[in-house]
Amino acid sequence: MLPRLGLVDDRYLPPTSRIAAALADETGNPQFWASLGDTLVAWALGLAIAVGAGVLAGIVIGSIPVLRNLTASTVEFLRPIPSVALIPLAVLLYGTDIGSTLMLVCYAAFWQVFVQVLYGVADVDPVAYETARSFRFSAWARIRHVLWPTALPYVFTGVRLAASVALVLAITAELVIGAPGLGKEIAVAQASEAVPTMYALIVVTGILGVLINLLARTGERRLLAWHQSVRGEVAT
Amino acid sequence: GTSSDSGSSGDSGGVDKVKVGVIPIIDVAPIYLGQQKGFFKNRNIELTMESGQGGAAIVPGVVSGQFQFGFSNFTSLMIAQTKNVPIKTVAAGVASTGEQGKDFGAVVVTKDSPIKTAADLVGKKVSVNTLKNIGDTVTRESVRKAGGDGANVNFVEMPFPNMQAALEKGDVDAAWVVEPQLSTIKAAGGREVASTFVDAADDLTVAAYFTSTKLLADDADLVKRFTEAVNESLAYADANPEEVRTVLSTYTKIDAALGAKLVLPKWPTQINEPSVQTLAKLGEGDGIFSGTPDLEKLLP
Amino acid sequence: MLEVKGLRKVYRSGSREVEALRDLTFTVDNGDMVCLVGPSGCGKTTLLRCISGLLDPTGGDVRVNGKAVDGPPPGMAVVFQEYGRSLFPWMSVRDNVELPLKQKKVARSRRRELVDEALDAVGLTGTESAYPWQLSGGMQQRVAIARAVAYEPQTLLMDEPFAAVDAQTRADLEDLVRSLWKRLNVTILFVTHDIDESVYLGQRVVMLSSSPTVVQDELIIDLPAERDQLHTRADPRFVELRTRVYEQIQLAKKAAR
Amino acid sequence: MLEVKGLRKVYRSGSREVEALRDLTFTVDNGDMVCLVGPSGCGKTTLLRCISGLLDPTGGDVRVNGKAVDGPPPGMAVVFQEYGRSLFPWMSVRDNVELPLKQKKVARSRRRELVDEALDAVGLTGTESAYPWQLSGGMQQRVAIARAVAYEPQTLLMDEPFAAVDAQTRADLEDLVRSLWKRLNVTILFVTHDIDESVYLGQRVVMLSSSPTVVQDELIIDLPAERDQLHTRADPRFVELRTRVYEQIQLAKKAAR
Amino acid sequence: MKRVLYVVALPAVLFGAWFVLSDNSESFYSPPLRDILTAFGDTWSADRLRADVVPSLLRLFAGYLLAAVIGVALGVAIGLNRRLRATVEPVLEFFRAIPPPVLVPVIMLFAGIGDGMKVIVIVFGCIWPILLNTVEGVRAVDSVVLDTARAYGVTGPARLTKVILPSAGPQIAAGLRQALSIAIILMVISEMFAASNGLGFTIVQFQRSFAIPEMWSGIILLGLLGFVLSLLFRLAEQRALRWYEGLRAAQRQG
Ligand SMILES: Nc1ncnc2c1ncn2[C@@H]1O[C@H](COP(=O)(O)OP(=O)(O)OP(=O)(O)O)[C@@H](O)[C@H]1O
Ligand SMILES: Nc1ncnc2c1ncn2[C@@H]1O[C@H](COP(=O)(O)OP(=O)(O)OP(=O)(O)O)[C@@H](O)[C@H]1O
Ligand SMILES: [Mg+2]
Ligand SMILES: [Mg+2]
Repeated sequence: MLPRLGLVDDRYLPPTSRIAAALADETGNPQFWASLGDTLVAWALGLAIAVGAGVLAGIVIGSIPVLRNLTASTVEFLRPIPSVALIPLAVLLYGTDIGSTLMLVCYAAFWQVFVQVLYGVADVDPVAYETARSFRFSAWARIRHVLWPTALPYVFTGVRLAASVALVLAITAELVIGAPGLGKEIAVAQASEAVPTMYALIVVTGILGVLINLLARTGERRLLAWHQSVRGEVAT
Repeated sequence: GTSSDSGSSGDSGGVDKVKVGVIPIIDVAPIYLGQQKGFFKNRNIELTMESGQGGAAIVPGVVSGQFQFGFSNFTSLMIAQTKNVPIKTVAAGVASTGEQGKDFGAVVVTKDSPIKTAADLVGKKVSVNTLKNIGDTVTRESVRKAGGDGANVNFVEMPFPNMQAALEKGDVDAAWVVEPQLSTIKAAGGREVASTFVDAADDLTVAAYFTSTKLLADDADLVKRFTEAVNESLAYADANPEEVRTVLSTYTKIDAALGAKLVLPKWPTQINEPSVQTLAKLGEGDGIFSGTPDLEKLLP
Repeated sequence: MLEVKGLRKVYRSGSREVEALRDLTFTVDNGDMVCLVGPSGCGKTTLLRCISGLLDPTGGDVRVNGKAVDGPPPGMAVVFQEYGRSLFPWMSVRDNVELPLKQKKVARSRRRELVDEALDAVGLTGTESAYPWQLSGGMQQRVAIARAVAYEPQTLLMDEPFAAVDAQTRADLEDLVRSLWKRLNVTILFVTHDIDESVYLGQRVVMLSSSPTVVQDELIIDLPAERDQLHTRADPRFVELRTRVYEQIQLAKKAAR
Repeated sequence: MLEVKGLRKVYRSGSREVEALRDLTFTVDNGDMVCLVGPSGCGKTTLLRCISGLLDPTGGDVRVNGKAVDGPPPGMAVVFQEYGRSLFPWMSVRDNVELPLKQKKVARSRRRELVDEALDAVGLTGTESAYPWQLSGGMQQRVAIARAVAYEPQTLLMDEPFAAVDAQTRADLEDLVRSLWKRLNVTILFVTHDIDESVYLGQRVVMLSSSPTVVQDELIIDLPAERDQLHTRADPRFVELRTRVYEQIQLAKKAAR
Repeated sequence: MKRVLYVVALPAVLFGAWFVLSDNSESFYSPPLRDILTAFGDTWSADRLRADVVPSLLRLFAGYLLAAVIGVALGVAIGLNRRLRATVEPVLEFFRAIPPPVLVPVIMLFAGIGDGMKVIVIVFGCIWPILLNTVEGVRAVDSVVLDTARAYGVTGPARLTKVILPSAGPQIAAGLRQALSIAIILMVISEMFAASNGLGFTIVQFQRSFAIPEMWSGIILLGLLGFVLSLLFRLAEQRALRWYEGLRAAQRQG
């Protein structure tokens, strides 16, 4: 898939070989690894917080109709506010450390999970839910044993979406604010006319994305063996 | 703490930790060089550079106390000033070389472009990195000086690195660029039609280091030491261009070949007040400011 | 004691309005086994869902042991007509049966025992670790029955629980329900569309009319308490009773036409 | 003509392996009506899904009119055991019945006619615009039957199609299927767990053993072609035949234990 | 009536709290809400709306619709075909992980700096939730439903429009909904580059020129825009998924 990038070749879109060379160069650079580390930390931390908060809020709000109705308008109001527009606020609160990146990552990734969970909770099979009710499952047990498994496929989609949005935002924030990380390296490369290096770094972000998805898919196959979508692929 | 929770003061062993918000471009080479040379350490300042994209990102950092100092072009600083953002410059940042055709910022066109002089830019599309900022002001002035109608130029915003491609594809008719893109474009056959900083004012001071008025009030001594250190760095950089070219590779990714060809700016230690006044007037004329910048308040 | 008084349920959705139950009144004493028969679509499932507190009636009253029902009452188990969807596809058969017991805080060892017994009783030993969707329709239905049986409820509501199993298994399950009833003194309300089954199982059969639904007739089954598949079904009294029920249902359907 | 030869099906998923069908061989001539009985979980549904080309067998052959089956053959209709899930919840009852006809490119007016007739035949006139989930279990099952009936198939596979309807409706539907069969000369393979039903309906009854499944026995039903609920069921030959089937199934189950 | 109350209650409380709490704010970057509201009135005149908001909206719609069409089409193809999924997924994940702001320069190379570029940026960013949800939704179609369709010869386009899409509908809707707000975000981001008008451009311009109340008013306008669009979306969704809402509500209401 890399050659595809090389299809249109110009000084601005250097051929794969030069990108690869630049990539090799970068891997020898401790600064690169430090930046990669910074980005990954911001990403993982932000994602963890966002997923935790998103799932919690999604289940609580999704399963209580009054809350759902009450918050719907506010959610729709807050959601499209671009994280980018929050940059001044983030800088104000956290300066250019990891804190601002984290805040932006959390904000953007949260909605991805939250909305998916809302839809997942709405998808509970009424008969299954009534079965649980008739056996007088406690509220917690209903969530744990009925709501959660039903919502799980949605959660997975949400997490996969959030994972890449988090990565996108981590890098964008670094790019725009200049917090340490891959994004900053890209910005510096861009400003320095180091075109192959820039693409090498972009490729790195892409590869990160692929790895992250791989991880999510593996988890999904483990946890969703019972689900229709996985079932069909496992059984005869 | 005097100014913030994360940064300065805390006289731990008499050393002040100072964060400076900079844009990782050639203009700030002196401060990196000065750091290397120990000009700051000598004055009990432990320096960390934080990069930000342009004044809009750095000014808030300085105002909120995340950075103690920042680097920004004068137009941005004056815009902030007209909005009563509490900041004050503390040292000169970078200045034009003052030589036609040999400055670090210019308007360029492709080799075979019909545009010969700045006057031909009238009615044309010119790219700048930021709209309503220093780029358009100085370009308009170049057009005016060449006898054209400065108000009648169409500016388009795009990042510097994209300008060469846009120019060659014909998306824009001309591009206002600074180094290192300027050298790259020229090397590819691009032609310079106006040295805009030179046209705008004699020895224009383009940018400056600044701080918040709060820090100035709280810790005047630190500001004083910082100013001294910066001035020493500026002077050193101005005198040792080769060392400047070397230090570039430590904080940018400019490769050595390109680094050797770059036109370096001037780094005087004094802010050229008349040139800033001219810049202010030009900006006001072009409607960039909402009021008249109060240079008294802004300049040290 | 289970009391249903003047129960009425109207489904409304958009412009469509269906009066599923018009006016139902009957009682089931504690420890009774009552069978409910009625034409398809007459509202049996609706009635069961109202009794189990899963559905709010439009009018009338449901009381369990004197307490108005406004949610599933304790100690009640339901076997749903939609057995397939009432099993949790993300759990193995064992977990499906065990989960309600966990909720009831039954000790682990006792749980194990109950689950094994129940699965054995419905003939499903050996499928504990399979997922419900790996089972045949009849097996799924038996899992649902096992779940209710293992729960050891005081009240058991069953909605056509043997619809998907073969004749022989059905007979076995009928005997299972009767022995459970006798052993634990459970109150059972049993919906079926098999007239013979209703007579064989019940102490009483309640017949519902077709929509709009009222109680068409009630019949005391005065067969001996000891019943078995061979003799009871051959008993002339049995034949007589089943004919009575059959006639009533015919009547109910005719009235509707 | 429907030929099943040496059919074998093993379900594999992870470490679990179930031999649902071991070795099945039988044929159904065009225009025949064959009933299939067997204990719960013996593989009747699996067999039907193999015949309809929805499932690839592990071994053996299925041929419809001499052509090996490798996908649903044209002109075949299936009534699924999981009637609830086989209806499309996003379509009204009418649309559910009509969709296959549209696919068959039946003209609009004829479609209308067929749908109305089929819904009327199963007693569902008046529910055309309801969604399936607004119907009772029995009604849903009848929608599934109406869909197959309206399709006017040459081959009709039915998997316990009357499990959820009451006795009276069931009798009506049995007669509906017989009249359809006679009128259109359809080939019908009918899975049921009701022994009486299998004898009443079929020209032949195929009995399956319990797992691992083979054909246990076949029985020609030599009752007159004109059957009716009252007289046929009272016929001594009917009673004799049903006893035969019953015994075989007993045997099948015993063998398994 | 009750519904209106639901819609306005919480926002009213939040705005009220903001108003009161920020009233004495000295902070340069978080001015009192009073000032922001004043700025809102002054800033978003009819002319401004026409000059900046309308072009933004046009780009937004173009990008969103394009993303919806491509996302659903591609999603169905990928969801239905296991082999295709195995080959295409890594490539998609690769592109999904690349931040749109980084890609803008690359996209500019192909699409220039006009509206086309901005629309592509929007498509590129907001296609992912649609695509992913469609894939998952299609994969999760009930097997009995699929069997029924096959058995009755419901194949080809009818299978798609009558079976697969409706069944995956709820999940596709989830994706479309998420994409909507991402599209708005990307509209802003795309207007940060090579733009000379548009809502995003204006907000960034305010931010750069330290017109903080105006910038906040722009953010509020964005929020309002998102709210109105999602309201429209909700209406459309309710129409398209009537069966689903009914199905779930009917058995839940009791
Ligand atoms: N998807 C599957 N995966 C694994 N095993 C399966 C699957 N489907 C069916 N089986 C197994 O195959 C066997 C036969 O199942 P099938 O559904 O064909 O039985 P059946 O004769 O239709 O039973 P019933 O009368 O109860 O519906 C059962 O033991 C069942 O557990
Ligand atoms: N969710 C619903 N929305 C609208 N109408 C409904 C709903 N559920 C049931 N009904 C209607 O209520 C009536 C009674 O349905 P119910 O399921 O109680 O019948 P039943 O006696 O259980 O029938 P069966 O024996 O066929 O299962 C039917 O006419 C049905 O159409
Ligand atoms: Mg029912
Ligand atoms: Mg079956």
